[in-house]
Amino acid sequence: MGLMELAATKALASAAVLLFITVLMMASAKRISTCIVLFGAQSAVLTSQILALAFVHKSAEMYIVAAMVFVIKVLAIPLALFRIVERLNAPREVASSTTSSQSVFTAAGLILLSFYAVRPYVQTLGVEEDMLAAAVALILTGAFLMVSRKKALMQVIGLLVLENGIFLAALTTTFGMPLVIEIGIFFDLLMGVFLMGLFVFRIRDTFDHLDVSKLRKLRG
Amino acid sequence: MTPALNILQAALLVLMAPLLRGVIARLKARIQNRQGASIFRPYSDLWKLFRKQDLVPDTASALFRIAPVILFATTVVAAAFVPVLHGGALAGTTGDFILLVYLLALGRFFVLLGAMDGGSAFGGMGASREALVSTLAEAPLLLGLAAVAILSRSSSVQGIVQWTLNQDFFQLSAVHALAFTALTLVAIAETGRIPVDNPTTHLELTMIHEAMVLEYSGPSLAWIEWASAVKLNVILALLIALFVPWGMAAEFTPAALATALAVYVLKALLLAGAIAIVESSVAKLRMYMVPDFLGVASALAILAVVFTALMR
Amino acid sequence: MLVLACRSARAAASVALSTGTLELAAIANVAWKVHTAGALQTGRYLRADALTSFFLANIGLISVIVLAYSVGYLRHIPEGRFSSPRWFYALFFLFLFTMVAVYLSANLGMLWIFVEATTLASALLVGFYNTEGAVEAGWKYLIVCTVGIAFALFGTIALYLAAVKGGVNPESALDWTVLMAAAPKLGVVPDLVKLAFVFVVVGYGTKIGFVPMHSWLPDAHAEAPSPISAMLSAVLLNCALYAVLRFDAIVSRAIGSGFSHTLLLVFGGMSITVAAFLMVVQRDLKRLFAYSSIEHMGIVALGIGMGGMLGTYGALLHTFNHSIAKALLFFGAGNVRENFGTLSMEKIRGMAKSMPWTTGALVVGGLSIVGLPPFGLFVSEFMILTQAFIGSHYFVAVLLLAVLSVVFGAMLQHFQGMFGGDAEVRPAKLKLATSDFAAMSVCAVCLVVLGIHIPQAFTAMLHAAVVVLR
Amino acid sequence: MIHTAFISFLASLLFIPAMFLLFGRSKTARIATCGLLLIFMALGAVLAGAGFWGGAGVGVDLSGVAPLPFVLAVDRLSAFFLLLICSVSVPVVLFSTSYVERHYEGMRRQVLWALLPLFIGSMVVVVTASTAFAFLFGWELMTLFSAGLILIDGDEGERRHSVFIYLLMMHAGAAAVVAAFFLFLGSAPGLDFATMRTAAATMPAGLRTAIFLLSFVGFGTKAGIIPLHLWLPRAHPIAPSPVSALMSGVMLKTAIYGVVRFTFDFLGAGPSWWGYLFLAAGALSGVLGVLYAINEHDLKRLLAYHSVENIGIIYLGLGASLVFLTHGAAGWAALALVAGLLHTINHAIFKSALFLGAGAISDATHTIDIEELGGLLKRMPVTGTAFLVACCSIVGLPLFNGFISEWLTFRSFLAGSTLGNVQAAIVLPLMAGVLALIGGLAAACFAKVYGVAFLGRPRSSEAEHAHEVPLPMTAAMVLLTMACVAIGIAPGFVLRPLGAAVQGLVGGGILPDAAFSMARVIPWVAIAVIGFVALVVALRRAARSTVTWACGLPGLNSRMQYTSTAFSKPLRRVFARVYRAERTIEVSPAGASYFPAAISYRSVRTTSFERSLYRPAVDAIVSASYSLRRLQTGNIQVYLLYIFVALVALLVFVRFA
Repeated sequence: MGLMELAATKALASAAVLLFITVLMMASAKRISTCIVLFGAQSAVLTSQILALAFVHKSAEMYIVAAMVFVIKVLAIPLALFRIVERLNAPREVASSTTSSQSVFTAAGLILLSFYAVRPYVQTLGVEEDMLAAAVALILTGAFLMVSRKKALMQVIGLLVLENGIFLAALTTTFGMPLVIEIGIFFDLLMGVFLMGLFVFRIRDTFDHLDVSKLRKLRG
Repeated sequence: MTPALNILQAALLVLMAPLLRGVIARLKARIQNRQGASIFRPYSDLWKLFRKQDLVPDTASALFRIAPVILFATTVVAAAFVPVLHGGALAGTTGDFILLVYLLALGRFFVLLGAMDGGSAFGGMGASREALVSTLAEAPLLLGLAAVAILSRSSSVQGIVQWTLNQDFFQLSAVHALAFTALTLVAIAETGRIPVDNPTTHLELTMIHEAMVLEYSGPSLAWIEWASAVKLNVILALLIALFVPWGMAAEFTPAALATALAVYVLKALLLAGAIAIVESSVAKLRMYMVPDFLGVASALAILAVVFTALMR
Repeated sequence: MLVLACRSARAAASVALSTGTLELAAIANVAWKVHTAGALQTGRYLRADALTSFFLANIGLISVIVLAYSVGYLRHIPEGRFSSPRWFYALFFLFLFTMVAVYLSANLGMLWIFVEATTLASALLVGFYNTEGAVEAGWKYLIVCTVGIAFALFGTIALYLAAVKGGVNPESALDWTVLMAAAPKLGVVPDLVKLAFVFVVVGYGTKIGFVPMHSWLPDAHAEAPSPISAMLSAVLLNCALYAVLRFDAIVSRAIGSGFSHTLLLVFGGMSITVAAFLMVVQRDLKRLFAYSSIEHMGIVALGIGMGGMLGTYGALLHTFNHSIAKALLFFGAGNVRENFGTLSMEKIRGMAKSMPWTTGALVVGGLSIVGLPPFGLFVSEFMILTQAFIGSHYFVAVLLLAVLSVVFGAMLQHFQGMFGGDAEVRPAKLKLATSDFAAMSVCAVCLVVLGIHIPQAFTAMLHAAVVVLR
Repeated sequence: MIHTAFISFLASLLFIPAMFLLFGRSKTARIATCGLLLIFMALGAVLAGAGFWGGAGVGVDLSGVAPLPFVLAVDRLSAFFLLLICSVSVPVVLFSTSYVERHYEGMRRQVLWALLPLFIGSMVVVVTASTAFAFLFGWELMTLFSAGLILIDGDEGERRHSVFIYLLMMHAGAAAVVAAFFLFLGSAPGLDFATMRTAAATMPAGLRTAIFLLSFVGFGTKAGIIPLHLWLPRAHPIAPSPVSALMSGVMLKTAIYGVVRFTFDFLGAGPSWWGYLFLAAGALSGVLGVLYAINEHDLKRLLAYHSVENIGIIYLGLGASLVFLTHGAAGWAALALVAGLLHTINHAIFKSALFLGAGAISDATHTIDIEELGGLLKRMPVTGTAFLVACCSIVGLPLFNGFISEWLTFRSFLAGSTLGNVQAAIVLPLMAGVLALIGGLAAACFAKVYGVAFLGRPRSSEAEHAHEVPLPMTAAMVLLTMACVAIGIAPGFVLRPLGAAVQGLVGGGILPDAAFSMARVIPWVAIAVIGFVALVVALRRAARSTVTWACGLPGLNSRMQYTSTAFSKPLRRVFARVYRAERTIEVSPAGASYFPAAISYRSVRTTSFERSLYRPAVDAIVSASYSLRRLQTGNIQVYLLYIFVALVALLVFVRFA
């Protein structure tokens, strides 16, 4: 048991750091597939996180949540994204509008910003500062990815990261929402990814490219 | 008694009008070292015209012949507003000076139309010029009259005159001086005398009133000529009554009336003389100088009105 | 109703119509129950109170009309993947179902789930034509709205957290009734509540189309098939608005109405101003209508933001009027597209001659959308303005009046251009289907009725709905 | 009894259009419905007369039906304007019965017939409304229906632009009116006129001023006072002539009604600058209106500009009344207000007569450009005579109604000298000069119109072969001209009830006896003039017809006549500053100064208000729109950025506020 305790506490302690690392790497990544892997890793960290919490709080619901996160975010979605990348057989780099070094520094800046942002709330909420900061950091970087990356798929991934962040925030602050709600959210997420995949194909078919920054027919 | 007298003095204004014309013409002739025609010449002219047959242009409508009559009628009615021999007139207290002005305007409006009914360029030209002059004369005329009306707190000519009779000449204010000058200038324009218009010209391009009535002949022309004579007379009478009424009969004894008549004739003669001198010594203005001429009148009239407020 | 939707997916228009009428009947039933028995609670997650029934009435009416119109509209659409009448109806009913579910959910979490679901369900409908524009619009719609909704989720969580901190039992800390009851307790963590509302208003505001989160709206409305544009503008926006209304009610109870209402006023003001100016320079008919939707959502936001009985009442009435008028306008736009093959207003000329009935519809819709009598929007805008002056929000009032004039100018200019003159593009002279005609005339009649004499039952429903919000 | 009559009158204005739309195909049905409309209009006139002369109030409360309080009530003021509306629309409808039949067919005719009663009905609602909702309801509808009636004649090119300007300015004006109404809500519980009246008494001065200014601008836009007149000369001429008659004759008057309601009934006496504002607006509109009119030769445009002028004269009366109120001279205030209101109804009568005349002319000659006309009096004697009377009335010559109201205005200006306040004692009498100038210019203008259009020789073959219009049209014009003469010769019967009507509006001021002095003398003048003329005409010998004197040369033709442009040249030259015409002379072939093939001369005039007031505003709005348009880049990443920025901004706001 002691071992488990240790693992759990270790997991809780180290999770934030790991998440920051994934974020930074994602910012610097050049290939879409790398990003997908990183997203999977990120989700895995989350899973461990939930497991640890579940163990600490002894709540059965959270085990289920953990399982769902693992199945959907670590396995299903990354695999699906890989399939899409395969089938698209389009150029695979992320086509960022910023150089990777810029992106990394921006991401770092966003992490610091998130620490600064959550500071006032930590006392009132009584949660670990670094976890909340990590959540906000995920949200911000997710947003940053969506704004800076031109590839349709990268926007999907950015969105997923953002969603991870929100999920993490929910987790750290409220130890998860009622199970039904969680399930519903996951369902929506799955459907969303499915639909976006669909649209990615449509974009490919209609425009012969995946560069969303070129979708500018509708304006004014 | 009074109504009869009022009718008499109105009739006087109407019937003596041609005579005044004759007198002015005679005086001018004398000043210009000419023999000049008899002062009764206008009467014989009218008589001649009335005996003739009307000639009406084929284009013209019924209005062509009615217009002169309306002009004459309105002028005659206007004559009923002005006290001559005593401080009262046929129209009495309701003889509103605004109505007086607008009656003259009514007549003029129809003559303008009559002129344009002729269908020639001259009629239109004359009408257009007359329209210009009368338009610009309207405001100073009304303001000048308004100034004295305000002083006397009465809007009827008779009321103004009676108020003035109760003042003595040396009490009269700057308002009177200003209003008088303004009205004199307007009167020149209204009656179409030099320097605004030349009643005796026969050069179409320079004439205003004459061009307007160029198409008229016979009785219609007679009505117009007579009406303009009456108009001149009425306006002179108005100036006299408003600004130098003294000498009017206070009571209705023959003696008083006779003196009043004599005094009036004297004043009229003086004014006629003044007109004659001006007309034989001043050249006619170019038409586009006339607005400036009337602008002076307007300025004076406005000053007169302003002073009525400032000097109480 | 989900079942119904599935079945009708394999059925023809007739089934769809019958389903629609059934659905309307069901809604009427619910509304009646609510009207008689007050709030209606089934299970933990489904609930219907007066506000619900009001919006349900709205959605029911519009959806049936839209169905009637689509029958005529779908006569000729390009065949393609996912784009056939059956798919249309299937997705339509899915969409409809999600929206009804939004209104029926008793739980803010459920609410969020279903609002997100509406996006997913309608995304394919927006991209229905599979043209470049349609795909582009669909993508933007999907991404932008999902991001926005994600923020709304964060806001919901924050509120949940606040409730938990306020000592509400975590199991029921998302239930709307519980929250309303326990709202004062939430006051202990005001910062958190404010934070929550900010995220919620930005999130759902994206879906309502508040400036500056409105960017997806014109594209989606312009590229979707006209019936769907009608649904989006007339029903979907109200859905998101409904969510904001619920949150606003809770937050107002928790920390006083000052904060949330100020936010709404700010967004409303920005929306009407920007939308009005953009309407002046539109070239595409449906984009014009889309911006006018933004403007009207802004007006509603102002009405709620100013609060007060009359303001809220007027705002709710305005949502109803607006949806009818906007449906009518989009129907007209649909006919225009069918006949002229284009929606660019420079190309469309001489409508008054070539298609009188549609012109009539557009005139009625246009007059009502700019808020002139004898149409419903005049009444509701009158109420909102009245509230503005009663509450002495003079700035808002002046802004609103000015904006209304600009909008009027824009609409007038565009419509005049289309009605008069001689067409370069020869209209196809398609005969107006009776179903289309019926749909449009129903809208017109409703508008006039609401402008001249609002039925007693309806007023009662509205009053009940307003009471729910305070 | 009277209530049922009133309600049936209102109802008729709704069901008659329906009848036109349903059965309008058959001629007999149309005629029957027109007859019905005439009857109900007459009924309305009778009701209004009962209210105006008898002071019998009548009303109907529809609040139960309408979504917001909707009450119609006829007090003396409303009755006066109701009388105006009905009594003018009777002849107009009569005129239309034959005009519309001759010029329109099919659906357009039916719609025209349906819109006409609706238009009249909306105006009735406006003048009888006693709640804000009812008033604004009618106010907006009035604009819409009139626009619809204009659009009956099509929507091409210039017309479209005119209608656009018309509707846009009306909407902006309505916005001001709405604001003026709602500002009462600060201190009034409701928006029915009674409560507003009581609330206004206890209102802070700033609020009163705001309401005054808003109502002044809002109603001024409708009334077409300069510089808010831009729409008027555009919208009135392009409507079908009977509609122009209604718009110019009646619709503008609803604005006068509104401004009287607000300024006199609700607000009452205010600071003296209120009155001076009215006087300034009146003077400006009067002088500039008539000057612009002189420059026109499109008859209906010219008449439209004269509407501006006459609205100016009405405003002069109202302004004088306000000044008197400020200085507590209630009696004179009553006189001045009566002057304004009397001119309102006078203008309604003669202006509609003139527009109907224009309609008759266009019916007979298919043009309203007076440069194409001439000699019409011989060819259309009845129309010509009626038009002449109307001209005399609008010029304000004695024996005609225009003179009475202008004289009353003069009278009130003179009375200004009795005020203790020096400023007022100077300004008011000077306004008499302005009014005189306006009168003189109007006389010149209508001498031109009548002389060129009806006298002399015809300038086109259409005018050459013109014929008198059918009976209903002539009858309509004759009816109106009879009214002109009746009021002009025996004004007493209108003055007394008017005095009673305004008594409540000017703090119980009794109409002074001076108001009636003209009523005593004018009949005698009439007898004298008319009698003399009749006598002479009866006794005189026949005339001989000859050719016009052409300096002895043969072949005088119509092109040698003075044209309208030539006639107005001297005045245009004297007032050149006002017009600022942009002249262009093109000689072709270019540079051939001696023997050019052709010389074309063009003189464009855009009023300086248009140039310096309206253009910049519109340009500003459009450029703003284009710059906002750039925000919608079409790049989804930018869109997302907007969302994030908005969020961050709000978070910062929450954090630091």
